[in-house]
Amino acid sequence: MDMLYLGVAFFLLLNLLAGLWRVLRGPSAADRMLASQLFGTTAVAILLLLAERFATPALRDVALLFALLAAVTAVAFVRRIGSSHERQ
Amino acid sequence: MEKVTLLIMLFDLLLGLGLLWLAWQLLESRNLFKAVVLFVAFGLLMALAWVRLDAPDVALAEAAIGAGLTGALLMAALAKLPSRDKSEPLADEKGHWLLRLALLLVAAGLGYVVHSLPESAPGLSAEIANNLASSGVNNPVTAVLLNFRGYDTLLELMVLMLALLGVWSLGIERSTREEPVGPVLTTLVQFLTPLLILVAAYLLWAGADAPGGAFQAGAVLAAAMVLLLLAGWPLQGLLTGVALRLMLVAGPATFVALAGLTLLDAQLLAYPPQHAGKLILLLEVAATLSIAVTLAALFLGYRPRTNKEPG
Amino acid sequence: MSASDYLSVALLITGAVFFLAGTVGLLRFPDLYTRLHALTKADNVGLGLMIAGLALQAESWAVVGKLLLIWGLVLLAGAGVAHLIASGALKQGVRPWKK
Amino acid sequence: MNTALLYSLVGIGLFSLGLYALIVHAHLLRKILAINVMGSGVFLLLIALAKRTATPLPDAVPHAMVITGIVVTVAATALALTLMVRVAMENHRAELSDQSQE
Amino acid sequence: MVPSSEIPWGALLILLPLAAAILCFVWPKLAVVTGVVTMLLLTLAVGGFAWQLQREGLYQHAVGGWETPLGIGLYGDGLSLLMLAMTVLVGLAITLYARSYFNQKQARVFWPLWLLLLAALNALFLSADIFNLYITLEMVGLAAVALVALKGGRDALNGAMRYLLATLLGSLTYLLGVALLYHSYGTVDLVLLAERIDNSPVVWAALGLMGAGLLLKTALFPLHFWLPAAHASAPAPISALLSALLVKASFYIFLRLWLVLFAPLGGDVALLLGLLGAVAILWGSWQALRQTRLKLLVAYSTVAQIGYLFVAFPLAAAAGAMLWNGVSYLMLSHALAKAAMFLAAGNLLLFGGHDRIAELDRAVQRLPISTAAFALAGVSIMGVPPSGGFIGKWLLLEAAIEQGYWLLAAVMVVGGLLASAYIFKVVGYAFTRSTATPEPQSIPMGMEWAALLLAIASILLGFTAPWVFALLGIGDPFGGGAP
Repeated sequence: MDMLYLGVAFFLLLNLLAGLWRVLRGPSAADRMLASQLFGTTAVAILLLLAERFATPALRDVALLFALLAAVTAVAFVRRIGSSHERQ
Repeated sequence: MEKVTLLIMLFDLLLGLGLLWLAWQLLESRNLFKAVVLFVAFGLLMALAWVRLDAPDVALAEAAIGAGLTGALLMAALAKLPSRDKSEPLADEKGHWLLRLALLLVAAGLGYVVHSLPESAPGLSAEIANNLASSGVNNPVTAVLLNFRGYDTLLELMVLMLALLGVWSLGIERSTREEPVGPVLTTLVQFLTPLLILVAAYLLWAGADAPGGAFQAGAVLAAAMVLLLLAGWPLQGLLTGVALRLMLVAGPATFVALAGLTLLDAQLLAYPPQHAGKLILLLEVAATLSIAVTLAALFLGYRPRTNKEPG
Repeated sequence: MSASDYLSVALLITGAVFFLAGTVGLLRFPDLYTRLHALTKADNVGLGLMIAGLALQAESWAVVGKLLLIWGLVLLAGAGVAHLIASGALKQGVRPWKK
Repeated sequence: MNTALLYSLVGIGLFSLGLYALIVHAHLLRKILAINVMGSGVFLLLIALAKRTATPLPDAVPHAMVITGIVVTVAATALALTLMVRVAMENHRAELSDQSQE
Repeated sequence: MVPSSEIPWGALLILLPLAAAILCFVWPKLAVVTGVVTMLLLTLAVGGFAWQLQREGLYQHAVGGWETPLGIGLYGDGLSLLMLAMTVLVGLAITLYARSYFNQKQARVFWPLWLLLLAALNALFLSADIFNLYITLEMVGLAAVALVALKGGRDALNGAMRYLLATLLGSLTYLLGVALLYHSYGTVDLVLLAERIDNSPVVWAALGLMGAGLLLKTALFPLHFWLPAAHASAPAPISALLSALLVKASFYIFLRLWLVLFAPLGGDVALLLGLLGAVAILWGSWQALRQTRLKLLVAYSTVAQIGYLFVAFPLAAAAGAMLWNGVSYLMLSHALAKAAMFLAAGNLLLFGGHDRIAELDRAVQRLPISTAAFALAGVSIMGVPPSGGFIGKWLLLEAAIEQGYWLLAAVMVVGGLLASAYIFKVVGYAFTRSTATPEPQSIPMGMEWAALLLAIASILLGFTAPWVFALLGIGDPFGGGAP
């Protein structure tokens, strides 16, 4: 099981870094924001896997915070920036 | 067993390289909004790094501040910049090879220094373990923050207050035209806010024995307030004048009062061991409140007017 | 390994595949709205499967509860945020993709 | 290569990258981000080297220092961002201006 | 009644302004009263602290009852006392000045900031913990930034932003050095570090990083780029405290670290610092002479005077404690004189509505007290006897000549001549009638006397040297052993 937790966590990290391409590429601000939401979910999954593998329950609290707070940045984006300034 | 070690190492390597690459991309990106989004992602990876380094307390702080507040702060600031500023060419970098070389040498030198450190060093872990029992809490990080090095924390709360005073000294209230709040946002906020408050309380309470504590709780609570402000709740109208200022100073004032009281016993910030646990809890509750309100007020970016002041 | 272990393995791996699908969708789909669709589906289901797999291994019901809470949060916050981003983008004039 | 060394090298890398960007770029938001990246580098070094204890539990003192540092950094960042917005309003761009205007 | 020898003056020096800052933050109406009363109490506390030091020697206090390395140690000796006294003297004048200077709206931000800054400075001068020093540095830096920006205006905002970036960069670089030292010696306490330190690459790296960070904050040439804009664009009392106190705070930490940790390994580094100091003297003085605006002239003069402090480093190995006495004296007299100059310049600026040197227009008749303050302070800056500046510079010059550092000696002499030139330039214009005669503003008496009293104090320092040197010796800060 150890191997599996780590393997899946590693795979998810790769996944996350690949998703960065969308942030770099855009084209719209909404696209970038959306991609960063995916990172949040992926990070939650990685944290939960590591919590199980290293028997560190505190990591579930970190995951909980990510799940709760990802919305704050997104709401700040929607309310303050929108996607107006870089339509292509 | 071998394979597991290898996999962990690969994970660390990927995370480390990812951090460096992300830092480079965010610092060198033409588009400032992109830079901000990448910075939020950078904070996420930093939290994973703290986890890998067995620093769950730091990971919680990074998650609370990095994922919630910093992103919101940066976006709000970006929105206030003149529009032609948001995407513009980078500086001409042809002449910087000398600087690059110099920094490369500095980095290499520092790398060599770190490499030369002994592989194993206890730091102060033995001293902490020996004194943890009389500190009043079981979480060593909380013990350091609020007891062994509580004086640092006292001054650090003052740093927060200073930053807020700085913002208020600049402050002009700008009337921003905000779009009306839709039902989805209202529902989302109504759903998240009580949960955030609950989680903050949980982190505060857990901090004595497990990772968590005043900073993390304060940051989560601040995130709740920021969310409410973003959703158009007139918090800045509700909290003005003395009430607001009292909340802002609750933490520093409790700390200073406690410092004064302990000084009567001739030892600055020395808690009687039998009361240490309760005193630390008191300090943490007050500090959580102050940290939360200060961070939210920093996000607001100006001093809320009292009713008496003319517009 | 017990039967529940095998089930966990299957759930975790399937979950990972869904995450992969989400990333592929994010990178390959032609416009914001299809990407949004791919993403919300994939990461919610992917995370759900993983949480199911982890819940089977959990040492206590409290942990299961926390895991489910996290999943519920991601689902709800994710859906809300996706809606806000999409409606914001529509209002700002990001056009849906047409053939 | 062990974990502590790996992450402390990454920390040094982040510090240097941030320093480079801070010097080279004129836009204030980039400078502020650069300072934050530098800070992360310093914190990473502090925490990574705290892992070198013989026991599984790392040294908690640097952890407390970094939490303090993170709060100090977010406070300074908030102040810097507000100041940046004010400077941008005065200069009509978010860059420092050299000419003094009475 | 507690006997006064048992009153914990050291801790009070930190707690008192903190409590006062909180009080006037919550009730802005009490701000001015709180500020003035606190300043007087602080003066009393420094007196008490001096008396205590004299009776009992070294001040050491384990905060929280936790001995180092686990806890934080407060530490006070003659050098700390000198810095505290300097803060209080300049602080009194600035408090007197600020009472009339700020309007009501500015005052509600100024007083809490000022009191927090005082607390931070006192905490800094009493700390022997290099991480704790990092936090005090951040406090000092953020307070200063907020104060520079307090009055708004384009120059001030630009100056504040530049200062903020410089100060954050400086603190982070310093902190990286702290991290390296902690992880190789297992403590952040200066006394323990002094015992454990050896000649290793880590120490060199820490010297480089902490040194660079602190020198940036001290604005030693060529890291002075942020100083003139910030110091010249701030409101007058803020300019005064920036030049008088803040650059000294980071210099103080640098000096401490040097004495305790780095001096044994840094012969070449000392020479480098001396050379940078020499260039700073020439460059700063020359720039000051070229300025057409009074406050910029004074700011560049600070760049030059900082140079003198660093010229001492290569001389110290052979000259010993007496030379450091001279440097400390120079710090003190520069603090008083420069604060007086900035306050006087602020008065002239307020009076005429501008600070163009060529249009000072008979200031000597129309604003005699402030002009006299400027000229008297100038005497100390030039280093002419019997001023305080003379004592410090004479000790330096003597050491340079004795040890055959002719170049440094020559630079100091030239620096003195250039200083005379830029001071006389200002005084000369103050006697001249110029064409533009704007409607003068009246200057409150408190603001004029604040400047003059400081200037007189900087002259009187010329007569108190033996007494001050005796106090400085408490705890043997320059002995070369433990701090």
